[in-house]
Amino acid sequence: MNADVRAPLLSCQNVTKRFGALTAVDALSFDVGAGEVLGIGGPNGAGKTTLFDVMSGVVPASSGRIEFLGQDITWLPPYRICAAGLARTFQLNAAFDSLTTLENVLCSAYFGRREVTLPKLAYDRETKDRVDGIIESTGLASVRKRRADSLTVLQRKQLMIACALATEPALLLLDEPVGGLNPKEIDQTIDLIQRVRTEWSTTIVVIEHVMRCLVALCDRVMIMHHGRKIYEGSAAGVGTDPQVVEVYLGQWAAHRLQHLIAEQQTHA
Amino acid sequence: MTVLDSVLQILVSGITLGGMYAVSAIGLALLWGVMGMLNMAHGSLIAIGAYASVFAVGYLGGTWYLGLPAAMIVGCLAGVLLYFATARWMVGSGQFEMNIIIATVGVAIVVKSLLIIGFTGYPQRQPFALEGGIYLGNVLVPYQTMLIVCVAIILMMALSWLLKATRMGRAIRATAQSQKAAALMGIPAERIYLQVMVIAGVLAAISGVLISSTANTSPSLGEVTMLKVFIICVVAGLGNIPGTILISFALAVLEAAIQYALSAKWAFPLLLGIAVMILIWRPYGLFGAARIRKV
Amino acid sequence: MSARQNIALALGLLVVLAAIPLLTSSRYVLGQFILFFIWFGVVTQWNLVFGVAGIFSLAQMMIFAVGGYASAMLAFHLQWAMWLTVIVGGCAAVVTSTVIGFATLRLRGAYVALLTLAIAAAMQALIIADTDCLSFETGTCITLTGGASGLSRFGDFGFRELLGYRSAVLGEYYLGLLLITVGSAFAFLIINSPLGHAFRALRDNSACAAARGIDRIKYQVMVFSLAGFFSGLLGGFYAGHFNAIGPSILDFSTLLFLLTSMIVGGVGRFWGPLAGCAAMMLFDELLMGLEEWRAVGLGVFTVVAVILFPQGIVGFLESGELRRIGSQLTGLSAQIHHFVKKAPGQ
Amino acid sequence: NKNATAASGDPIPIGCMTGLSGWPAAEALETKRGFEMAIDEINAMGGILGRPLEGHVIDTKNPSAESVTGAASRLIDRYGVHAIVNGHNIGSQNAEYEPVADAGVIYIHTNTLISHRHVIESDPERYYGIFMGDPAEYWYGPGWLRFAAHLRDTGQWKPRNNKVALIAGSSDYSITIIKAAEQTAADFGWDIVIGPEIVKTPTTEWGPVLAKLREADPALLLHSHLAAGDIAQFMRQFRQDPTQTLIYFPWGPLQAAFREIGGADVEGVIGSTVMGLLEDDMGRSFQSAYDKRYDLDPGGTGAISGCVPYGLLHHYAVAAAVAGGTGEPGDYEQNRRISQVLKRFPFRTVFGSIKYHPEWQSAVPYPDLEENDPSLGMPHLFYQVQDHTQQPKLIAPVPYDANDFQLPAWLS
Amino acid sequence: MRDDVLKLDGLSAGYGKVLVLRDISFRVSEGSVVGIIGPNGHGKTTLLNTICGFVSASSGTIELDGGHLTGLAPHQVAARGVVHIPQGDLIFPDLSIYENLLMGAYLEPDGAVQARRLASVFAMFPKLEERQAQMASTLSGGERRMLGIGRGLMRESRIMLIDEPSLGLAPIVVEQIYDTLKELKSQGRTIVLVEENPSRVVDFADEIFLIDNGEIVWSGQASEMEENENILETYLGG
Ligand SMILES: Nc1ncnc2c1ncn2[C@@H]1O[C@H](COP(=O)(O)OP(=O)(O)OP(=O)(O)O)[C@@H](O)[C@H]1O
Ligand SMILES: Nc1ncnc2c1ncn2[C@@H]1O[C@H](COP(=O)(O)OP(=O)(O)OP(=O)(O)O)[C@@H](O)[C@H]1O
Ligand SMILES: [Mg+2]
Ligand SMILES: [Mg+2]
Repeated sequence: MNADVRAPLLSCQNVTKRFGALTAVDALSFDVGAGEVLGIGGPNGAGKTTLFDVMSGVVPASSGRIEFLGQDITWLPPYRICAAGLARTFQLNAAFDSLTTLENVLCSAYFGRREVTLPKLAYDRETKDRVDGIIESTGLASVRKRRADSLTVLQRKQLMIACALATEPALLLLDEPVGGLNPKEIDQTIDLIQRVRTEWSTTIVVIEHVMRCLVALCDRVMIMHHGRKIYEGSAAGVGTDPQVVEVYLGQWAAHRLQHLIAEQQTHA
Repeated sequence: MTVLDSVLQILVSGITLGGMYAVSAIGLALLWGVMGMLNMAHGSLIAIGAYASVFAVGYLGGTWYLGLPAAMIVGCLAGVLLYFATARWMVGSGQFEMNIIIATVGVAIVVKSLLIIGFTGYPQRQPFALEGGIYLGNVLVPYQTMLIVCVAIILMMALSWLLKATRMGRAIRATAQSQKAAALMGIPAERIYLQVMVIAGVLAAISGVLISSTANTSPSLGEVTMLKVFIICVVAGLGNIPGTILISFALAVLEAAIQYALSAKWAFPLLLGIAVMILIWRPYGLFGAARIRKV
Repeated sequence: MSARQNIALALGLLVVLAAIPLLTSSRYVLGQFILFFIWFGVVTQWNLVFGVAGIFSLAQMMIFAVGGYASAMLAFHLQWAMWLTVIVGGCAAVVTSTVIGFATLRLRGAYVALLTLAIAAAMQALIIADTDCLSFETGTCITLTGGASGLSRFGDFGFRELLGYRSAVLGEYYLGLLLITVGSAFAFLIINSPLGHAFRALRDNSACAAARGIDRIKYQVMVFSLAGFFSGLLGGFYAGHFNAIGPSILDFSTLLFLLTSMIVGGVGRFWGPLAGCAAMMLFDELLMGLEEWRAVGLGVFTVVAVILFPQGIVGFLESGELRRIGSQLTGLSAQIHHFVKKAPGQ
Repeated sequence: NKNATAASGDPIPIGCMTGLSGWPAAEALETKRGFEMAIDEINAMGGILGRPLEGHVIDTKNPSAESVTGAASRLIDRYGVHAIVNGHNIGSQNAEYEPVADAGVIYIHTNTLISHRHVIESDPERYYGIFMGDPAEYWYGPGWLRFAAHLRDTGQWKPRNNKVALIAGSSDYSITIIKAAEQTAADFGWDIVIGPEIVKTPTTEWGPVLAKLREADPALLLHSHLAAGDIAQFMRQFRQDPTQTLIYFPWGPLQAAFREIGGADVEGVIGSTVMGLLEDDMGRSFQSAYDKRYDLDPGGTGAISGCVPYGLLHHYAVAAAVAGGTGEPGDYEQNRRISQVLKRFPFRTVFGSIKYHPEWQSAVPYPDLEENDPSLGMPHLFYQVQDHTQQPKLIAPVPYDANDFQLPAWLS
Repeated sequence: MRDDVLKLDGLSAGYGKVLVLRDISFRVSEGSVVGIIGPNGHGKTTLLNTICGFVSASSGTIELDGGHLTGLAPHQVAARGVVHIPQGDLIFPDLSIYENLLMGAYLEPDGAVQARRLASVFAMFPKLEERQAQMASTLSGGERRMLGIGRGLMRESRIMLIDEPSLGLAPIVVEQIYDTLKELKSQGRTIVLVEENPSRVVDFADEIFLIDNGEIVWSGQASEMEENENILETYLGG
């Protein structure tokens, strides 16, 4: 597929978020096409998480417009955005700590898929089955009954992805899905995300500082700095952009990135 | 009686009440506003202070002004005891916030009953009292009121300074926010709680002595202003100490004005109504800032 | 515990409670059980808001009082039957509770506690100051709410006529038992339903819950409304049982007693209210002989209980202590079983 | 010798309910003492027809419908008491009448509530055994207006106008008193200019109320706030800029704390009680016996509360003896007989005469109910604080009035 | 032979009845850097938490400079000179960045020393200096991490325990942090480092312990690690 022919699933126009004097996201515009994977990178405090917060309605935008599936979602509350098909994970591995893994996913599946007017007194068979499938495929089967607060970092990350998937999103926003994992686990997670993309045909936006992950996953990468876009293009180009290298990657990482890309190309 | 006199009278009454609220709020503002520990035994500490003075002067026969140091010593001891009866066992446990409320409720019940058993339930005369005052027109401003107001303001300022500018103050705030992180910095959380509870005990005892000459030394002293003091702390915004004094006086003057203009029976409900409205309008109090927790 | 074990335990308890009047006819004992039913029922509903949804509401006794007052006032002024007024009381409590749910929407933690406490205190102050006479009957002034002296002698559930004065308490006992059974079953259903999970999710992490499709406003208001109904019903039951209601029902001391029960029992746990109310009432009863030292005893008990059981009694039992004893018991019973099976063979 | 008269035989259980561990603790202790003292005296005299009494005092915490009802049931079920005699349990709203009426035992209390009468009248058959040992709080209001009119009409006091101010605390008693005064003020020629103004209990800052009072400048003030400390503060603040007003508080001025806290500022104030220890030989000897028994300061206020169950229990014992013995729970017949005797025979004790109204089953007040014979009514005693270092002086009604009314210093 | 700063002997620890660490023994000598690696959730963080006193050992001993740490409260351990930069940051949310950093120097009463260290932290993370007055709770994930590390550097230590320093940080900052760590190492500081990225550890540590399932399954010099490719493969992958 070619990026140009895909209709934008999500389109951000001049999205701005200010915290007092600080402009965390500064008139940012970009599109995400259906089926693509967009990677976002950038220095700490560049506004990446804030961008996700604004897109998912967790914090209101200061100005700008976000369109999702043709609908203006800028001012919708987060639970409506979720029901509309936009789900996210959190950088700090948020989960419902006093619920078990299973309950976490069930709850997300029940409330997140569409707006619930009046909840029933029990989960329906269909939801339960769907949740079983998700738990199975995200690798959480062994900890179904464990309280979320006793899970390891990897399991919490898997749980967040499972919860997000349970809402059946058309667009999934992943905030540092592999931060704090070792190479083997990173590969597992990349694999999981790739499966999500193919099996659920979900469009994905992923924030990550681990270049290996961005390179392996993304069709397109956007680098932010001070709330603005300083680079947009292929993953391959990131390591050669002088500004990106200067403010974000540094020489060593840029070098490794080149190396990685070369390796990937030889594989392909 | 002229209109001016009435207005003056309302103001003086408001300031007297406000001073009483402010001075009662001091220890509470420290423990609750800053440490996040809702001390339901605060009223007991106030009563203990008042009775310590009554006991030292009235029963042991000291000179009247000895009541204050006596109360401070007893307040200090009460703080230590309160610590060992409650916080000592709870610091670091997950349910701290809730359990400390219940434990201090238990302590308050015990203290009140013991005071009743020891001193009967009838009110007594507080020997530590300044007589006389200054007439403004026909309205008397008692010296005691002036003393209370000054002490309230001075203590509040001192407390503010302690918390904002000293190492100990920072350690107190840090411990309140995360006992675990504080321990990592080498701060002994238990000792901080002990220190703070001793300070709160002494402050409460001082306020007990000051207010009991105008508000009756009885075992329920302190308890009766507690609800209003809670409301003041929250309307001001928890942890905002200068705000707490300001709101003490503002609400008290308002209360006096409603009593005069409408009828006493509306004063309390209206005051509560106003507090409710303020909270709905500003959920973190008038001078408080929202706490942000990232996910 | 699994849902099945919970249900089995609940049924067992229900049978025991239903059998109590067969064991004693003491009006005192039955009366204390009825009071226990009332407090336990109220705390169960409170626990939904306070423990399960994690909203620090102190309005519970006020909601209870609204139910009680609504039933008492209808019965007193309009001579409606208590059976009817209790239902209306429940509905009035739902409305009040819902309004409080809305009022506390933007608030957190201590701010919620204070707002709700202020509303309750205002209600009490307004009732006490209610002195406008609706009518003068036999030389006394009858006010809408009964004012400081409250309302009394407005009727009951008819058990006195049906069963005679002395057995009326039996009728009320079973009515109370019915109320708490239905109320607890309702709480159990809620806690274990999607709705209960939504409440807990909001408590654990409201931003995350919002991002998973849970509308905080809706569910916060909903938990208040749901908890309001049985609280109101119980308020009406209280009024009907004692044939009296007054502003002292809103006293801080009652509220604190129930709050303590909830926390001593184990906040947010299904069995917490039962364990807490039972422990507090039992202990209070045991201390009766201490006379003026009784309050001291109760205070000391409260302090010791939270120190020993920081997670509440139920939390303590669940934390393994009971399981250890339980496993010893099952081990023992297995041995006995083994022994018994072997015995006839020999 | 002593032993000859001492009671033997099966003890008769008698109950007493009082808030030992709650807010009424201070008075509750005196109630318990008076109750126990009466039991010991009665037993020393041979008990009731030779059977000794056995007292069971039970705590009602902060009295409320549930705690007092529970206490009554417990006394009946657990101890099988034949009678319950105590002081007041305010806040129970008469809910405890039900278990008592079911058991049919005698219950004498001083809840001092006008609603007692309505309960009894609603079903005299059922509530035959329940008596209120003092006149209702209601009588404070009209009683004071009558007394003030008496002072005016006899020229002992010359009011500057016919304006009266009514102020109440936020308690049941206080409000009933003020409402009663509001209804009867006009009958005695008074014109209400303030109130009824209801002030939260406790209140110690009286500025706004005083500002109103000073503006209206009434000749008479009825202030039914009951807390001694609060009203002492009122007097202190009033005296800073007094108006020409005769001031009355029910009951509060009789407490030592009122004079201790108010000092000289309270001199001239009038107080009253619808039930109080008399300053006659009978009263004085009780006072000294009581003080001695419990090792109290002579002349203290303890005996004022302690005398209540003391006198009432003596009355019961006499009545039960006349009726031929006590009745256990369920013995309706015997208890009905005792009830008849209680109503039939007035009893003179340390606080005057207990004469139960045949329909209301509460003590008849004298002279408020236009009862002119002091032996047939419980005196509504008026006191004036004339010297703050001494007990207030009894100034009315005849024949108990040992002292004269003095014009307060602030009334020129 | 240099002195041992930290000595663990037969250490076992866990949560409730679940043992997470089993019979761990090792020594850290003065001035050395020890790297701890292993799969996720197998007890690395628990190990550091046990040393600093958050988790109590169920058996075994921990010694620092020959004195016992076992059974001490976390603040006592800190007072002996153990600086722990934990995985979950544990910052003070309602203190400003500046105040958070000062808290790091709580045990360092000397104002001049404090100021010097503050300056060096600010030099390392200019962003923290820019935002001194910002409430810690509003920081981005990476900024929190910087604050956590900066706070750990505010005090002199006998031993530093660092749990995943590079988590959530931009590559250029990670670079900088390792430069700083190298500098600390060259100053002779003793460091125990938990890191998910094995190549970093191999670069930097003197000695490496591989923890799997709560036990040390391999230990050796960093250089041996590189040779032993299959260990990396088995436990950590590429
Ligand atoms: N508070 C807790 N209660 C119960 N179990 C816990 C708790 N904290 C951690 N665990 C469990 O202890 C085990 C070890 O966790 P630990 O955090 O030490 O692993 P780690 O090696 O540091 O992994 P990570 O890469 O996730 O940081 C995990 O299985 C985890 O589930
Ligand atoms: N509530 C707030 N108030 C003030 N400043 C804020 C607030 N929330 C975020 N910021 C600031 O906004 C900037 C952007 O934060 P954001 O979390 O989006 O960064 P990020 O790009 O995700 O960084 P990282 O890679 O470290 O996660 C940061 O500098 C942060 O300090
Ligand atoms: Mg981020
Ligand atoms: Mg870890």
